[in-house]
Amino acid sequence: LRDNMSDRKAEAHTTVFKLTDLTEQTTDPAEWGKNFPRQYDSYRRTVDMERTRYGGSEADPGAIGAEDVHKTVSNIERDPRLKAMWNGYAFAIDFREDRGHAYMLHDQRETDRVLKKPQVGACLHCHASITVAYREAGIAAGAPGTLDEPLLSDNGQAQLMKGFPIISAMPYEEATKTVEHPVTCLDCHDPQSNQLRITRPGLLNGLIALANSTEPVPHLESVEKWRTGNREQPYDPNRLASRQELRSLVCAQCHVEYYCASKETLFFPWHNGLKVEQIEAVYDGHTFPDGSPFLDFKHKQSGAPAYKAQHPEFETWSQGVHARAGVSCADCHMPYIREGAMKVSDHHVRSPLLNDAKACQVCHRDSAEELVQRVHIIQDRTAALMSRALDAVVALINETEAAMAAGAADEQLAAARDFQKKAQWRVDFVNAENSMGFHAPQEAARILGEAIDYAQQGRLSLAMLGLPAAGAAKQVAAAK
Amino acid sequence: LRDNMSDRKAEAHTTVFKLTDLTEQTTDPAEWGKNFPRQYDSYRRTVDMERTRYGGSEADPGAIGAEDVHKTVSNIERDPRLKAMWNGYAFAIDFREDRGHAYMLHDQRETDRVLKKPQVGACLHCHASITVAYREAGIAAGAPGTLDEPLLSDNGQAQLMKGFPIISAMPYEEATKTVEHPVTCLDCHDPQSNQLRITRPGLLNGLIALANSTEPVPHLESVEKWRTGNREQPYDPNRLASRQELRSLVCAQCHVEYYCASKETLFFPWHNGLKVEQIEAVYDGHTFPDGSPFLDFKHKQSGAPAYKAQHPEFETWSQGVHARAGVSCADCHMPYIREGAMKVSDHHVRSPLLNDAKACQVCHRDSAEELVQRVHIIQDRTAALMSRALDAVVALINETEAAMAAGAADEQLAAARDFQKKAQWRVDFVNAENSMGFHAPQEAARILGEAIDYAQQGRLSLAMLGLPAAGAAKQVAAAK
Amino acid sequence: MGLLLAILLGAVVGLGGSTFIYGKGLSYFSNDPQSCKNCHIMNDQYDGWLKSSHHAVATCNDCHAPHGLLPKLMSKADNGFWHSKGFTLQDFPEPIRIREHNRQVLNRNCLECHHDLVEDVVAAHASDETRFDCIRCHVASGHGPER
Ligand code: HEC
Ligand code: HEC
Ligand code: HEC
Ligand code: HEC
Ligand code: HEC
Ligand code: HEC
Ligand code: HEC
Ligand code: HEC
Ligand code: HEC
Ligand code: HEC
Ligand code: HEC
Ligand code: HEC
Ligand code: HEC
Ligand code: HEC
Ligand SMILES: [Ca+2]
Ligand SMILES: [Ca+2]
Repeated sequence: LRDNMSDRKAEAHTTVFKLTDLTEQTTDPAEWGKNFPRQYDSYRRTVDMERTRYGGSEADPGAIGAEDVHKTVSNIERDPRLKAMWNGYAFAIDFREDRGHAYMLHDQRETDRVLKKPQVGACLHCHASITVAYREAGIAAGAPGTLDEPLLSDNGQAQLMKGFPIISAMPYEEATKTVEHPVTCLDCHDPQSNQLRITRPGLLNGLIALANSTEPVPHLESVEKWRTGNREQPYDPNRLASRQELRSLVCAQCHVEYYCASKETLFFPWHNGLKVEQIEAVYDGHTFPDGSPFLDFKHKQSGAPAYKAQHPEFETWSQGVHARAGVSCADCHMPYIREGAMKVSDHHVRSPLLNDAKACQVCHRDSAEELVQRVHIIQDRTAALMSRALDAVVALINETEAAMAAGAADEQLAAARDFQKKAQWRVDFVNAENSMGFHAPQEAARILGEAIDYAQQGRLSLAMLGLPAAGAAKQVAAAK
Repeated sequence: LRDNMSDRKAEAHTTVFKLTDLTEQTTDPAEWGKNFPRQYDSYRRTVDMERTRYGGSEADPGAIGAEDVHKTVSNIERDPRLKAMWNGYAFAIDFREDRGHAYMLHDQRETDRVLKKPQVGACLHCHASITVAYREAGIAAGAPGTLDEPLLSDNGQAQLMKGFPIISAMPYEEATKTVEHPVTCLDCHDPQSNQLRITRPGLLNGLIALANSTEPVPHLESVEKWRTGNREQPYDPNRLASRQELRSLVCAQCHVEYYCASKETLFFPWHNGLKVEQIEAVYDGHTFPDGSPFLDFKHKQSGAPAYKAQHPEFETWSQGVHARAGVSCADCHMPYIREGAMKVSDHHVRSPLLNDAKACQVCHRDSAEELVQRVHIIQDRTAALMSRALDAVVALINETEAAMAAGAADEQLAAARDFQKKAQWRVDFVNAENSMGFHAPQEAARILGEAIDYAQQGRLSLAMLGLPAAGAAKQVAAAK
Repeated sequence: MGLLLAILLGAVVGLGGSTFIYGKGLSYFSNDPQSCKNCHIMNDQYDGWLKSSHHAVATCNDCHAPHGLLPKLMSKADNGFWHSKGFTLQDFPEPIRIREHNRQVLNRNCLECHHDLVEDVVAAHASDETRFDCIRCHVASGHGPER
């Protein structure tokens, strides 16, 4: 047996053929593809579209966008309660099912959120291969060194961090001209060693804030370790994170809750930890540089201040048992696949259910049908609870509006509006998280339970006002 | 050393030494202990008391009961909201933390629920080794055959089923004289083959009802199989269940939701399935033999009809991922322990956390600390959500009472009372389930989310009444 | 050779004289899985191995013993000590768990056989192959789902 093995070993001792030299400026994935054809092939397949019960992606037959490419189905048309909840914010204009990485720049450029509202360059942090652009802007603004230096060198980092707020503050139309590709090899890999690396300022800053907090993060061992060691230098994943951590952190560059708009540079709100109420507390305590209290928008119908959650996949995964067990994003979304004589990471990043749950089966020795069933049970429960929560939030909004129509004063409505803010933040957090609860099933249900509680308490606070026209107001609401 | 080794080798071959003959009438576990000393030893250790964060058991230093044995701590004193929720029912008089099997008969005989309220013999179904008593009563009432025949023979079953309603209908004081031991070997084992078996009429009937329903039960394969086969004979676990199924079903003889009181013989409400709302639907549609609509009690403060849930461990486990993965109650609560060369089932049935999570480590490759942590995270989440739900239910009760005081008519209160029934049933279902959510974490959270929704809707329905004295009523409620 | 003898001797002493012989100690050094199964305590793993994907292609030692002769014997002497100590005193923690050192041995053995297949994925993180943990995902490969 052993002879046999060593024979085979002699037979095929292929390492990487370096056909082309990759540099810190090689944003074009086709160039990388010359050295790594297998990964490049699967990377390109992120253009595929196929739906699952709650995920994957689906073209909207009636919506044809730029370059004659179909848009995906609209989430706000499918569930008008979402539109009601975001009334007054750009998401009520256009919000669609997300799809593969190949589309990220295309979709951002053509969304009505960008076309119909002024947006800033910060949006590009997660929708383009942008490190070179950041560095160029940084150098132009006086950062030391040249573009040839490694991104992770001191000069490289200085350039990156200097350019980041500059590009972020530019109007979107201008900023988007500095980039060409959606996320590409350079954004996750070092061009020399090919090792995973973190290239995004948002995450680098976010992890510093998280590490400085006292919230336990057992799934991020290197953070825990840094906390008990010499804390002179701030936490840096590129120096400290293990390979296994990086297999999630590269995704956490983008799949996270963030604030980014004209009022302040992009940041990740992790100063208290990663749980929904810890993030809420950061926002509650935050003021914009101009001194005004932090908020995402004021609700058009009810006048409530509101926070909008966006794709907190990393935060949600952090609360689940998979994270605790050391299972990374890449384990499920980029599983190894066999390509001839080699095993490679599937760069066709997508729903694991579209791949017959193969990613799951190394750890779970169940049939694909059984695994999909388990996912569906979790997702169906989440969806039912979310629907309940949405009903309550929408009722609260309508009833606040009716109370306003009936002449209620702002002080009388303060409680209702505060409850709306809390409830809406929670239901939105689960809604924006794209696994329909799978990444942390019980946590998602807990959050929705709280959302329901707050929304109904808001309604109660209105009913207790005993407004003279409350009966009529109720009818207004019911008629909606 | 050498001796040791040959000992072990000999041991490995020992099977059972038959020291004494066990019959269908051997209720005394000490007799069984002669043949199975290891199992008997651990069985006797169920007298031990030790608490965990949410489970185990703890003596109440101030409450000394019969035979100078301390009672366990009172759940209704620890959380008076429970007392409020059950106002008007026996559980508001006395309800304590459960403890080991050794105490089951003792605790039932001395609870104030029995001492201060009239109860019936049906209670003994799950608190005593009672099959012999059932059979004797059956024979006396004309069932065929003798006590020597196997319980699972046709005659044995006829005797059992005939005697069961007779003893169940007897007053408790009388019925309890027919039994002597808490659950014992005979209740789970065949005295000849030692195989697991189901001896309880409640479960035999309950499984027939469940099998006749259309609810999928993937964790009970033999039920699924029976459904697609020849259905002439009703489902019978003693003929059809696999060994692994029996390792849970023996517990399902008792650790289930049931109805049992003077109005009707004990039954398990599984005609629609095992989920909380499926059981509720059975109760909603049920009428007592005397024609009155089914209910457990009428709430003393609010006048709402109410259902009381009791220990639905089996039903909850059925909704969890462990059940789907084929993990049985015995796997966690009676793990194999090595005794020399033998592996025996630990008959010291208790919280797995009291045994360093050893039961878990057979399947989970984590440290005991980590496993306990995972359990605590799940339980803490459940407890926080339950507290929220309890607050809402108690507020609803107080507000209904206040509305009554303010002169509200029954029709005006119908909605509030119905919401209370729904909410209370759900929060109670999770509360009565003894794992604080562990057996099915997301399901427990879902149920609590619904409980919150219904309770708050009930409060809303009251507030919308716009009662003249609503302000005063609110103060009454707040003062409580 | 002298070193080798010393190791063998160490193993014999470690295993404890006559126990070693009576317990079919010599077979401990063979590649026959039966020699592990001699201890009933290894029965679960043996049964699991029978059902595993590797049953036909790898024996206990292929996975659990270092693949050089000398390290192999040294490791066996060390493990032999622990095993017979555990077996004799019956004081080992259950369920039995692989120790960190042996886990690394195991991981290296996976790589030895499967080097060609996994070369690329391992290389992606420089030379730090001990951090490339095959068993994290393929825990069932040695002993099937049951372990
Ligand atoms: C244990 C496996 C597992 C892990 C670990 C995991 N995911 Fe997922 N993820 C899933 C499943 C299953 C879905 C649901 C797919 C569906 O509904 O089709 C999903 C859904 C998603 C989606 C939406 C996909 C779609 O088709 O629309 C995104 C985005 C996502 N995950 C990102 C992440 C990120 C980022 C991480 C790490 C922070 C992560 N996931 C960790 C299994 C996992
Ligand atoms: C540079 C930012 C960025 C990084 C890094 C990133 N993503 Fe994404 N990801 C996106 C964006 C943006 C989209 C949505 C694209 C669209 O809808 O046009 C997306 C979409 C997805 C989807 C949805 C696919 C579908 O069919 O709906 C999955 C799954 C996903 N990402 C997982 C991951 C995982 C896993 C990683 C890390 C290995 C990762 N992403 C890294 C930005 C990023
Ligand atoms: C911190 C990273 C990040 C930032 C900053 C970011 N996005 Fe995204 N964006 C994502 C990820 C991840 C997805 C895929 C997951 C999802 O759709 O929820 C996504 C999806 C999208 C999509 C496709 C789905 C949809 O929402 O219709 C659009 C369009 C989009 N983003 C536009 C924008 C715009 C406009 C901005 C700036 C206001 C922005 N993004 C800023 C990470 C980001
Ligand atoms: C969104 C992040 C991301 C992007 C973009 C990305 N990769 Fe990867 N890549 C990964 C992850 C995660 C791994 C696994 C690395 C590990 O386990 O150390 C990986 C591994 C690799 C490996 C090592 C062998 C293997 O398959 O595991 C190669 C080579 C590679 N990628 C090439 C590429 C190329 C070429 C591109 C662009 C076409 C690319 N990657 C884009 C995340 C990414
Ligand atoms: C690298 C290993 C690994 C991968 C890959 C993996 N899991 Fe898991 N999974 C685990 C571990 C570990 C647990 C925690 C329980 C345990 O220790 O077995 C778990 C738990 C679960 C649970 C129960 C916990 C919960 O959150 O409800 C489900 C369901 C599940 N996994 C489904 C999946 C699915 C579906 C996939 C693929 C999309 C997947 N897993 C991929 C290791 C993995
Ligand atoms: C996967 C492991 C597992 C399975 C399977 C399981 N349980 Fe449990 N059970 C637990 C844990 C963990 C607790 C919480 C113990 C604690 O809080 O100390 C618990 C708690 C309990 C309790 C309360 C114990 C106490 O100390 O008060 C009872 C009763 C119980 N389970 C019965 C059952 C029954 C009956 C079944 C099968 C229908 C079952 N369990 C299945 C793990 C399990
Ligand atoms: C004949 C009825 C009956 C059967 C069969 C039965 N139980 Fe119990 N069990 C009880 C009763 C009654 C109690 C509470 C005793 C008390 O508090 O006095 C109890 C208590 C327990 C406790 C709580 C112990 C503690 O320390 O709080 C656990 C755990 C438990 N049972 C698990 C099981 C498991 C697992 C099985 C099956 C292997 C099983 N039981 C079979 C009736 C039964
Ligand atoms: C279907 C089985 C079953 C029936 C019938 C049953 N019990 Fe129990 N009982 C249990 C189980 C299982 C426990 C342990 C779990 C728990 O306490 O929730 C228990 C616990 C108890 C306890 C200890 C904890 C406490 O509640 O204070 C008392 C006392 C008790 N039962 C009294 C009664 C009385 C009185 C009746 C009849 C009205 C009765 N039981 C009927 C199964 C049953
Ligand atoms: C509450 C149910 C219950 C009671 C009561 C009970 N057992 Fe068991 N017993 C079990 C279960 C479950 C098993 C595991 C059987 C299997 O896996 O097939 C078992 C297994 C056994 C075995 C087989 C060897 C082993 O340890 O797995 C023996 C012998 C045994 N029990 C003896 C007894 C004796 C003696 C008593 C009374 C002192 C008793 N049992 C009381 C549930 C019970
Ligand atoms: C006989 C095997 C077995 C035993 C014993 C067992 N588990 Fe599990 N556990 C599983 C399986 C299988 C899953 C489902 C995920 C998977 O496939 O790995 C799981 C999932 C889990 C999960 C995640 C799912 C959830 O419900 O949140 C936790 C936490 C967990 N187990 C803890 C425990 C604890 C604690 C114990 C002991 C009290 C225990 N398990 C005993 C096999 C087992
Ligand atoms: C294909 C490789 C392979 C073969 C062949 C193999 N094992 Fe293992 N063994 C493993 C793996 C993988 C583990 C689990 C290690 C872990 O989880 O960290 C393991 C673990 C063990 C353990 C420790 C128990 C545990 O779960 O940690 C023992 C004991 C063991 N093996 C004995 C044997 C015996 C005896 C044989 C021959 C009958 C054998 N092994 C054959 C791969 C193998
Ligand atoms: C003398 C009896 C005996 C023999 C022969 C035996 N084992 Fe063990 N083995 C044990 C005992 C006892 C333990 C538990 C010791 C401990 O955990 O400290 C054990 C533990 C192990 C472990 C896990 C603990 C560790 O040290 O990593 C592995 C792996 C293992 N054995 C493999 C093997 C292999 C491979 C063979 C055959 C080459 C073998 N054993 C032969 C008795 C034996
Ligand atoms: C003595 C050589 C040898 C050792 C050591 C070995 N393997 Fe294998 N393995 C093989 C052979 C031969 C096959 C089957 C033929 C093939 O496809 O290469 C195989 C097949 C596999 C497979 C595919 C079948 C399956 O189980 O899904 C996996 C995965 C695998 N090995 C993982 C491992 C891991 C992990 C280890 C270490 C714990 C390991 N192997 C140790 C020789 C070995
Ligand atoms: C993150 C999880 C993960 C890790 C770590 C991992 N593998 Fe795998 N491995 C997989 C998956 C998933 C497959 C299935 C690929 C497929 O079906 O296309 C696989 C397949 C294999 C196969 C079978 C290929 C075939 O189809 O014949 C072998 C052999 C193998 N792995 C060996 C290893 C070895 C050796 C290591 C450590 C160097 C390792 N694996 C580490 C996930 C992993
Ligand atoms: Ca999608
Ligand atoms: Ca208890």
